[in-house]
Amino acid sequence: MDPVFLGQLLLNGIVIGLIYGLIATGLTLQFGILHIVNFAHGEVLMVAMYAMAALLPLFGGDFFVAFAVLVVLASAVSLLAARGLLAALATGGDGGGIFEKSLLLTLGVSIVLVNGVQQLFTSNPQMATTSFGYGAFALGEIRLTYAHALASVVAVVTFGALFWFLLRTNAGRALRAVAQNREAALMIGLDPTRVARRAVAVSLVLSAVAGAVLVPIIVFQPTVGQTLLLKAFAVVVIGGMGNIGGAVAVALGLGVLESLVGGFADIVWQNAVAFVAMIAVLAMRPQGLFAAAIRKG
Amino acid sequence: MDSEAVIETAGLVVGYGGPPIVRGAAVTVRRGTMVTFVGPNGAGKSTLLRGLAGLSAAYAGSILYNGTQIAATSALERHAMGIVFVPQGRCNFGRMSVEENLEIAAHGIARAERRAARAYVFGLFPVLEERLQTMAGNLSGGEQQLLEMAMVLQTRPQCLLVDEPSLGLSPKMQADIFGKLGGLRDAGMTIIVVEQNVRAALAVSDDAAVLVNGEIVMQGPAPEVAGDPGIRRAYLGH
Amino acid sequence: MPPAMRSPKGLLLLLLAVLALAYPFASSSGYHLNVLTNALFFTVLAMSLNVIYGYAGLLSFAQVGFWGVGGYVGALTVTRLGGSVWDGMLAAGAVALLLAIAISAVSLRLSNHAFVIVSIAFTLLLQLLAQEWIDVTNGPMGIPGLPAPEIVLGPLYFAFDDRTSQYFLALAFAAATLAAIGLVLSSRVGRTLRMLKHDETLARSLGVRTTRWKVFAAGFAAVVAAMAGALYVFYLSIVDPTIFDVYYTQLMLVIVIVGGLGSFWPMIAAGFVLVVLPEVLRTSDEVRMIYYGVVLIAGVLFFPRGFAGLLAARRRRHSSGGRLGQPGSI
Amino acid sequence: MMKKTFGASFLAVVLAAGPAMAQEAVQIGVSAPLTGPVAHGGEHEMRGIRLAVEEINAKGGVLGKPIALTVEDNQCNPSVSVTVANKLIEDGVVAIIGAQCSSAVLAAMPVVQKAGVPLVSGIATSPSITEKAGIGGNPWVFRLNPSDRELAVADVNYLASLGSVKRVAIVAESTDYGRGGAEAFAKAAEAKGIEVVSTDFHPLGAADFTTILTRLGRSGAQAIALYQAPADRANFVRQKEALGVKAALTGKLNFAGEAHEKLLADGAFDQAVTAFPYAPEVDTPANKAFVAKLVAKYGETSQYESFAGYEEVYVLAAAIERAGTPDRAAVRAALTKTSYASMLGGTITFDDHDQAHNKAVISRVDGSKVTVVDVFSTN
Repeated sequence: MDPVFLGQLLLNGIVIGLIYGLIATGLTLQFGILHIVNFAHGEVLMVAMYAMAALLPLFGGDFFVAFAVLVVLASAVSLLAARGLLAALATGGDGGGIFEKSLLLTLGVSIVLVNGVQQLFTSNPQMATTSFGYGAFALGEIRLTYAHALASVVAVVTFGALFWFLLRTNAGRALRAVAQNREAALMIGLDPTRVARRAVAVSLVLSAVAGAVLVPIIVFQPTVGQTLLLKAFAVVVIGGMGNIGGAVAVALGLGVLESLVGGFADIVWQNAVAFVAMIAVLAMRPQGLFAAAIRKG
Repeated sequence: MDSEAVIETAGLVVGYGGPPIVRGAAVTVRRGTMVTFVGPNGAGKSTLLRGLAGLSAAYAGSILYNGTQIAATSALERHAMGIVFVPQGRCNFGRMSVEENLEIAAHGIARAERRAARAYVFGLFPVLEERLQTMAGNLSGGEQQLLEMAMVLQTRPQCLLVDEPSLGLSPKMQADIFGKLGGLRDAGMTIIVVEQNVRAALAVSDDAAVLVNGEIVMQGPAPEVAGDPGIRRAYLGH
Repeated sequence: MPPAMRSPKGLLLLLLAVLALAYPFASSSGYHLNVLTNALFFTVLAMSLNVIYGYAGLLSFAQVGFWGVGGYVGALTVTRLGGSVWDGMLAAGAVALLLAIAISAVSLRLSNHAFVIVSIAFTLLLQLLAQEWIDVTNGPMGIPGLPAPEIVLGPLYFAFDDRTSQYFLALAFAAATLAAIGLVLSSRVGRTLRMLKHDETLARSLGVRTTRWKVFAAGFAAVVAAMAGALYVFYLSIVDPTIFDVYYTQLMLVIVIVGGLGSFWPMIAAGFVLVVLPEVLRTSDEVRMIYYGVVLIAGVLFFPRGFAGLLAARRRRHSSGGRLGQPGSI
Repeated sequence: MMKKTFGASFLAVVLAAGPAMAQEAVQIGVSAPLTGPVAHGGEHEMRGIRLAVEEINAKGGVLGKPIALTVEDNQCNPSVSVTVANKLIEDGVVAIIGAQCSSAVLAAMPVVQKAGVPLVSGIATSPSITEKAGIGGNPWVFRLNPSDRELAVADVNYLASLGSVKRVAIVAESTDYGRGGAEAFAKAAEAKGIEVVSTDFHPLGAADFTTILTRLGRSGAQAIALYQAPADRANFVRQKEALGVKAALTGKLNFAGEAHEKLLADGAFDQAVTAFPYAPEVDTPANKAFVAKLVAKYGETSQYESFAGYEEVYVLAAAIERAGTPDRAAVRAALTKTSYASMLGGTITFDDHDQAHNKAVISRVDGSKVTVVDVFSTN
């Protein structure tokens, strides 16, 4: 086997896996803490991409400045959105609980966002140029574009910050606490709504960060979020609904596996990898997967 | 003994959104005493306890806490007032260490006072200090019960509500738990317990209330309740 | 539900039936017939979702999957196996039934949430299969040129190959299917399913084998959706992977929410209004989709019991002078 | 009681939606994907269509009446396409133009045949449209554009004439368009002795091509033939450039649209060769004028879809004028005798299968500069 080819495939897979991971950890947080599935999670990423594309020219194509501004904006908007979502989920209804309600509401939000953005910006493919253009590192014969490298660094730093937050801060511990045992959280006087709001806001920012780092890599349309969301959804299911570390590991594994499948077999099977794995896991280890869902439902 | 009522309910109707489960409960709990709710399965003991904690809904009636009406307050507000509820079963963060569990439970305590709070619960339950780095989920059932009590006791609650503390524990462990609860009561804490092991609970309780079918059918000093022939037949095995 | 055939309602029903039957003779508009035919199909499809979601309380994203499976099985039965359209519909129902039992039996053992997740994964996988299993499905190109349904009875021959006859065929199919659903749901079965949804613990304590009933609801809903899908592709004359489009899921959900979960007549009304209204308003499609999205959100938030809930509230006000607490008829 | 009012209002609503036939205008229907994954194509087609209609109406319309457009979105979805076709027919349109996606055209074909309404398509490329249309089939469907088979032959012939390309890889989207194009290219390449080293189909809307590119970079392919939707193609080309894969691009390319213009300016299309039904660079006075008008109106240069929309309207309008009546059958008959001077040069006429075999434009790129090498007829 050709080590350069293999190395390049592995590297590509890791980068893609890291980006899947950014989206999937957000979904996982929402499921783990609130037991909801957010169909509009991909649209958060999509809106962030459009925002990033609008911001870049304002700062002369300087990715870092635009990125910083985007993260600040996204945090503010996410807090508001999280508050709105939780308030909406808390309204009385007959639809069979918060889980079903979240699916229906976020599906509605997703439809409105995709079509609204299309109405505003048309569905023309958007391409944003950044200061680092098409440049790439050469590691021997293996190439890593600046854009991919940057996405990887941002993802790794984000994961680091996320884990630090979850493991070392009181707010992060509270998040894990509510995810692990809502009743115990109440027992010690943690406010689950406040914690949930924080979790949703963090997860939306994660998705926005994923969108921002994708801008220099891919050309996008209003539907860009939907394809990526399906992958992230598979990652969350395989990774054990609500397990952040699991989601990151599975995302990386999926990225690498897809890359290898694309490199050595037919490219159409790349998409099948996620779904076949999901079905296999559902068939073989569903109880492990749904541990969190069972507790609630 | 101070006979001032810490909790006093009147005409309390409690349920979980559906039909009422506890109807017209009038309970008085005096400061620094331990009260046990006894009754058959499904009588509404836990529901009443959760009603006091704010975890099930009060449809009607009043709950006075130190003379203040709290029937409309949330569980979190009651927690802040010092009414703390320990649910039955394993109610800790199983995938975190004992230390993390204690740390997170101390979230409401000022940083400067945390060390003292920690020392206080280690004094009560020395075994936890030895198990500080163990995952909570890997502790024995009894140790987990101790951990949960330690978690909530850090904040020195005024009123401790415990649902089935002896569930699934060895007799030795049960005795140990009731001993600790008795000690806390002796130190001035007001405690309400729902307990299947009626004999052990009544042995350390000051008062008891008997629920049947959502209504309180008997209430009084624990020895009196324990001495009632009907109760003896139904719960004490002779 | 059928609020019994008390005479005014029976009369109304008769009037509606006459209207439906006479419409093609009164209007020469094939376009209107097409819209009405679509409304018939989508109302049946939405009603199938209502069976599983509105009655049994299981939110399913698999209905569009069964609808698509029905389309493909129907088309393949005719093009590959030389069967008739009717054979195709039967095969579609049979395959959907087996699939529904398989996925619901596995997932419902775990939880209702697991069922929802599995239903999403199921539909995604089917769409992937339709797109990539080219040897069988002809991939994204689809299977065009499907024949019109026909009846051959000895020397008698009739083909449903124009819009009027196709409208009548769809009308017959919808009437039969909706009547069957209505009968099943107004029987003990419907009551059992509703009890399951409202209080599963109670149902179990009364000796109801809850999982078995949920699997039954899933199977029933799947068969209805698949047979509708099979007939629909012959009406279109083509099946391709877009039959799994999320658009159908959105439409179904909007109809079910607007009609009112677990309602019957209000849902049929919602099906017609929601299919016909956008055509009448002639809005741009982005705007129409936004409108569906907003209706979905508003429905979930503010009218969780849909038309049916509003009707019930109105009846209560009118009939009992503000007496509350009377259980609604939904 | 509620049901009665509902029934009555429903009926009223349906009746009110009756054909809004304006007696004073010639109604032409447009079926185009205005939402969904290829909506940008629909938008560009509409630009050409609207421009042509404005021009014709400014000169007095057809048959002395203005043309009125009824535009419906088919979402590139066959079932919606059927609904749209029925709707347009009931609106009383003389003919329908567009549909754009092959599967949308194929689904609409039986509908227009049954109703007897001409359908003029300028973009859909599936060869089965040729098989089904015209002699022995559906005489109501007319296609202006060359099929991918014809374009692929032209492209390969030119590649072969360069002599430098012996090994080619194909990358195509997994749709009727992509698969049809890939198959046609492979066949044409085989005939010219060019080796196809690999064929990759990817799902429409794929975001990441690094894996394919990594493999292609090591496959020894000297050129990569692309049959992809514009967004996917832009993604592919951008990532190819960033990964430094050295192979010329070919297949069905164009350089219109913001993303592609940026890529072209950045040199990402250097050495590309393509046969396409249209290029804004084609140096005929008619095309230059057309491009100028579009740029003036929309601030963007012409895309293939705009060109196709424009010529669809003109071909149809000429046929209506020749028929002397807005009668559908008469217009169909007039369409078969079409002889329209395309803005690319040459004359559009329909063959037995109602295919026009319009011109193919062969372009090559040097650095950032697109040169039209040849414009020739594909029949």
